[in-house]
Amino acid sequence: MHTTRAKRVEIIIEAPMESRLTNVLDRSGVTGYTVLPVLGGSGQSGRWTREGQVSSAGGMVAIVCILRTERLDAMLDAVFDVVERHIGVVSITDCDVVRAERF
Amino acid sequence: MHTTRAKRVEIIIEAPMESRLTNVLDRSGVTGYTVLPVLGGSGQSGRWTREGQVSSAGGMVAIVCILRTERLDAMLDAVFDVVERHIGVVSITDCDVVRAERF
Amino acid sequence: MHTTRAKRVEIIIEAPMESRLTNVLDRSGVTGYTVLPVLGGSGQSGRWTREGQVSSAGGMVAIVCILRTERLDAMLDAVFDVVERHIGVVSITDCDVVRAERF
Amino acid sequence: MDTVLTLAADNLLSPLILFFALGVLAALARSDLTIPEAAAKTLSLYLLFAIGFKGGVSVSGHGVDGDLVASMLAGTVLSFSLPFVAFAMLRVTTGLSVVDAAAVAGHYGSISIVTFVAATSVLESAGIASEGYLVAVAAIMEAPAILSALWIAARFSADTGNPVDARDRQGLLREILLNGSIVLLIGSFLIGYITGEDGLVEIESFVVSPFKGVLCLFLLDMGLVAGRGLRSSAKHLRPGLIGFGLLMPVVGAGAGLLGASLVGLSVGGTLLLMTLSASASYIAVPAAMRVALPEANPSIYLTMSLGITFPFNLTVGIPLYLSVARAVGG
Amino acid sequence: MDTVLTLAADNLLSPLILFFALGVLAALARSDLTIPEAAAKTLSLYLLFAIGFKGGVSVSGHGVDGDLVASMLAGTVLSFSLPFVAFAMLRVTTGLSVVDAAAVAGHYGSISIVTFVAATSVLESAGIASEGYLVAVAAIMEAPAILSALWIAARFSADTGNPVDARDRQGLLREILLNGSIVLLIGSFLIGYITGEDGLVEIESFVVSPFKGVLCLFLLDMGLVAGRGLRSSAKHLRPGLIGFGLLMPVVGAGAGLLGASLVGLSVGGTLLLMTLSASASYIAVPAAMRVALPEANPSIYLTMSLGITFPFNLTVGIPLYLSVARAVGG
Amino acid sequence: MDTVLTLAADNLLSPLILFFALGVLAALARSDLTIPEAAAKTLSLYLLFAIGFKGGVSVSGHGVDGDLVASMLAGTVLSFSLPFVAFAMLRVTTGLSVVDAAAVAGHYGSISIVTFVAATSVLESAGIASEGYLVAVAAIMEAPAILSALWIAARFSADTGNPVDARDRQGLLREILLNGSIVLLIGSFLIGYITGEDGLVEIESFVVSPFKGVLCLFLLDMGLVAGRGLRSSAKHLRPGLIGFGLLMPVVGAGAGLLGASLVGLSVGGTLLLMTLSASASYIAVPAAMRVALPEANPSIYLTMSLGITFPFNLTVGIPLYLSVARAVGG
Ligand SMILES: Nc1ncnc2c1ncn2[C@@H]1O[C@H](COP(=O)(O)O)[C@@H](O)[C@H]1O
Ligand SMILES: Nc1ncnc2c1ncn2[C@@H]1O[C@H](COP(=O)(O)O)[C@@H](O)[C@H]1O
Ligand SMILES: Nc1ncnc2c1ncn2[C@@H]1O[C@H](COP(=O)(O)O)[C@@H](O)[C@H]1O
Ligand code: NA
Ligand code: NA
Ligand code: NA
Repeated sequence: MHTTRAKRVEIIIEAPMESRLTNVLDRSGVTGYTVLPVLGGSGQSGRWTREGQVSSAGGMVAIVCILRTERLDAMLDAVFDVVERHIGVVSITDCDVVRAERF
Repeated sequence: MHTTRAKRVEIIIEAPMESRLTNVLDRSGVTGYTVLPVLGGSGQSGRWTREGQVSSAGGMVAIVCILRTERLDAMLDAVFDVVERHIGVVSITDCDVVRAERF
Repeated sequence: MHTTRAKRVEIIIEAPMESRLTNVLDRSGVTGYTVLPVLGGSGQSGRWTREGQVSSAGGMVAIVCILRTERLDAMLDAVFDVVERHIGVVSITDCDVVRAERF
Repeated sequence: MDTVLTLAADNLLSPLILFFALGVLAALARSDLTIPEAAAKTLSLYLLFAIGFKGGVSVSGHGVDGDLVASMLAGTVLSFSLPFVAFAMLRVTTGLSVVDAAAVAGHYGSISIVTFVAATSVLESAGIASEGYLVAVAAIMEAPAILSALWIAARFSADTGNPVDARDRQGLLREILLNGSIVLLIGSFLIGYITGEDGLVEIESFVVSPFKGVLCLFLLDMGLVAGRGLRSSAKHLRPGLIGFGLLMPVVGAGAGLLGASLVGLSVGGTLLLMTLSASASYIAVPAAMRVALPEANPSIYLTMSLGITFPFNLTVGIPLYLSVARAVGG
Repeated sequence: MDTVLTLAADNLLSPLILFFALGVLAALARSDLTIPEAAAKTLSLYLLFAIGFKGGVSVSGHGVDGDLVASMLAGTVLSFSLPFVAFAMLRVTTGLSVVDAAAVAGHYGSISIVTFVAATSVLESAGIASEGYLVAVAAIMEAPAILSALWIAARFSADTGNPVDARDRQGLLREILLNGSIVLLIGSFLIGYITGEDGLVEIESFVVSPFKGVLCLFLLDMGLVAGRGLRSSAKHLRPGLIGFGLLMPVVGAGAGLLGASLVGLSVGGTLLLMTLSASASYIAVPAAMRVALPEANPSIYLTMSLGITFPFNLTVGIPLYLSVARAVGG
Repeated sequence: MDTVLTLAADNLLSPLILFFALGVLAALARSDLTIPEAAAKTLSLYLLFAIGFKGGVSVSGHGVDGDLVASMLAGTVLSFSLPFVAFAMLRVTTGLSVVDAAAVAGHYGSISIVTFVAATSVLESAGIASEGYLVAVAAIMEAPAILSALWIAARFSADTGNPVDARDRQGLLREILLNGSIVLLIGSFLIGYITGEDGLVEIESFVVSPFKGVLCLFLLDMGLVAGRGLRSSAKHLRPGLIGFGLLMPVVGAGAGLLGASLVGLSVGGTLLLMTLSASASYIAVPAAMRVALPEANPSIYLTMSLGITFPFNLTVGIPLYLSVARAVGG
């Protein structure tokens, strides 16, 4: 099956920032992204867990975005404007996709 | 620790197709897969979110399958029979696994 | 944007083992990890699904940990002490991170 | 006519409608008000549980009269045939593709259980009795329309060679018939029938007393979903489609009226069969269509069913059908 | 004997059992009916909350008599010792490995709170009183069996060198004792005891009236889980295991009867202690076993407990134990 | 003073407080007892739904008197101004940074609806009436404090150049005003007002009877969250902060008393406005602060609000405010 190299960016960020980040993604020209729930985690700001959160302020989400390599830099710049001042982690992986014209 | 190269395939597909896809995976000879929930996303068919869905028709799931490289092609062929006509995204990443005999 | 190579380790393990595994991670010197819910899956021990579980004994979670390459071996050793006797899958992927000093 | 207006006005100011409207407005205003998915599903399970059980108890009280089988039959015929009517109307009045039109048509042959419940609660307020077994008719009307829609799509569409292979087709049929909401509705109906009044007494304060309040919460959620759908799919709502979404329920209600007269249902029962025929599915059919007719655009059928026809029936439709049922039946 | 049959027949046609059966059938037929995980957990929290609270109120009403401590002691002894009986039986009648047998044995020493609740509701229907503090006995019986199972596994098993290190062992003990369901049950019991009838009046329409309906919904879910378990684990169900799953509850009930006689419980209390001893855990113990005895196969113990023993107690067991308790106590 | 103590003692032994305490203890003891997130959210939606609706019905009964507008105004002024008081106190008594102090101050200007509900239930037990429209005042007091906090942070903080750009600022304002809990509370209030007693009769057994029981369950969850917060954020709780968390509610209650006197509220209404002013937000404001003031440390404001001030108000505060309200009003 014919595949093409692309990038998979995974962003873990606070739930209240989700809509801001996806707005930025929409504007940065990526063709899509997927939001996954997160149960809990640990980082510089300590350990947390989703269960029994009265407020959604403490929760996080993971956003996965697959995009063509040439779009990566523009996307990262856009994302960092939002992520910078917030709790969050960004990682980038090489991947292969089928139907490259979609990305 | 001794590790072996393998492939990690991530498929994002509509929830109503989950059982069809996992049936196909079972038949294609992979040794396992994991299904993760998805909260929302955006793509060619627009933006959607899981919250408050009355019907499960609109939701999506992410399926992660780790498999030996030599099984990849057979697996992708099988998967595409299902994914093709449906909304969905497939990406493939190189990975390393321990206990390679499991995959 | 300046990025640095790192490792992304993904561990799928039974929910009752979550706290043991994250304790081990904390002790092994990683700077953080994220826990994602899992809906279902299939492996050597058969197929299972989360819905309608009366007990949490059957559920699984996915733990993602991004860490500097030089910490990988110590981390895998620590993790395997826990995972070995339990149902679970570990995969390691190369990735790039920004703000490498965090990991 | 006077009664229609009074009824409609009364109906419009009931908590049920108002909570639905609150949901629509909140979604249109982009409020972040949401009901968690697990809660929405659980509310809907509760409604099916309660309505099935009460229906069964009511049949156990009044006994199974000969009309039950006739009503079941009428429901099945309506569900099978309405998609053809809807498909013809859609092809004439809108520019939808064959596949999209078939998918929408399937929704209008099937039923909306919440619309049914809303009609029941209008009957209650008006003190009009109805046949308890119409719950079972509701359950039986969910599925046939799906088969009609698939047949229409296969028959009139050129592009799909052999969309679903034999193994999947069988699986699909089983899925449609063993759909969770059908199983729960029929199962609770049977349990209600078996345990009768004694059973009802035991769980009355779970299935009867809080029912309307739960329904309000559920309608709030449906309003949120409908509002979000309207906002994001406004572009699909060309006048032809909107017209169809308002006309088709009236046509369906007419067919239901015919069926009810043939069977000889009471005024209450007539209203319920009219409402079932007039209503469009938004739970079972969309899920089936994603699997069986993936080329059809879900935004279209979900918006039509939930954003146009559901509120129409809830506000104008049910009072209208009731006054017709009364005129004909009384 | 006549009474057993009548009781069993009555019991079989109660909504509780019928909804459990509906769940089993739906799962066996592969319907996609499911209760969301969050809802299932919440229903189970509700049951613990309500049953603990009502138990505490009832003790506050009748006062703490000397039997309370004796019953607690009896429960603890039963929970500690039944796993040894179960283990011996399993090793003789089945080919299970030491670890699997130990894990299963742990489940049968511990208790199933839903079985307990079902017995309570049979008592209510029959108008038989019981000691309120048996809820506390239920809570106390959850944990000791786990320790026995671990001890058995460590003692008789060769392959596991030192399965759990010291730090983890301590953690494990704390986890077992501070298990969420034990904490909620005991906590609600104490709150019920402290606030007494006044407290009950305040929250009666939450913890009393809808209780049975919620229980029906929960049993539907348990039926779904049991049915799915039976479907996927049928291969593990050799005759020896099935036999054990039917015999062990009767043996347990016998031990419970002995304990009840020594303590001098009422007929109702005797039934409840018998039921506790007869029932097998499917919430607390499986979770503990995954951590502490990961080599044990979860399909075996979950299927045994939920697929065989739970329905047996629900349908045949409880009426049987009640007629024995009556014969002995009356 | 005697009454305060009696009231406080009564209050301390109510199921509400005891379930909160159970949650705190369970969390401190590291029990794995948890309420699923979806359930916690649904319980909180239920409380907003029920309290808004009942408030609206009560206003529809008593009619809109001139005090409504005055009370709304008083609430708005209180919510706008209390953050300034809190900020000044925090800067003097604690070493918090400007941003952290502004964020905490925002929480104390806004309100906690559960504290309000607890005060309502104390009024009910004591048989004291209150103005139904205070529910609407509660809703209106949620948001202004957030704006004050942002203004304070922008005014006194050097480090944040232009934290939020124009587009985001607008979005933020809309988000704050259309926050789900405000929309649901106001919406239910209006629906209650429109449908009046007739509407209440229809859904009474959903919004009235089980209310207190649901509140117990919700308070259990809040106790768990508060306990977890205390455990993990104990290091942030320096004496100055604890002192602020206990003093600020009393200061707020004083301001509320002043407002209530100016408006001329009844004793019951005075207690409620005092309680609103004394309470600190833990749902709406934290979410807004994460977006608008991400530099502020969430552990600090959540622990202050939920771990110190909420239990203080629940146990000591409300009885204290009631006896003051009585002394002044009677
Ligand atoms: N090294 C890491 N690997 C995976 N997830 C991480 C890592 N560091 C932080 N996170 C996630 O990001 C959240 C915030 O991290 P922090 O800003 O470091 O507190 C954590 O709660 C984790 O969910
Ligand atoms: N580039 C992408 N990266 C990650 N997820 C995507 C991407 N494109 C689409 N998706 C996911 O796949 C779903 C369907 O995509 P589409 O078929 O393009 O509408 C979306 O709702 C997303 O959840
Ligand atoms: N090859 C695989 N790819 C992805 N996930 C897997 C794979 N094998 C197993 N898993 C996950 O790990 C769980 C336990 O696997 P096992 O121990 O093989 O039964 C399964 O239920 C899956 O969720
Ligand atoms: Na219809
Ligand atoms: Na037992
Ligand atoms: Na305040």
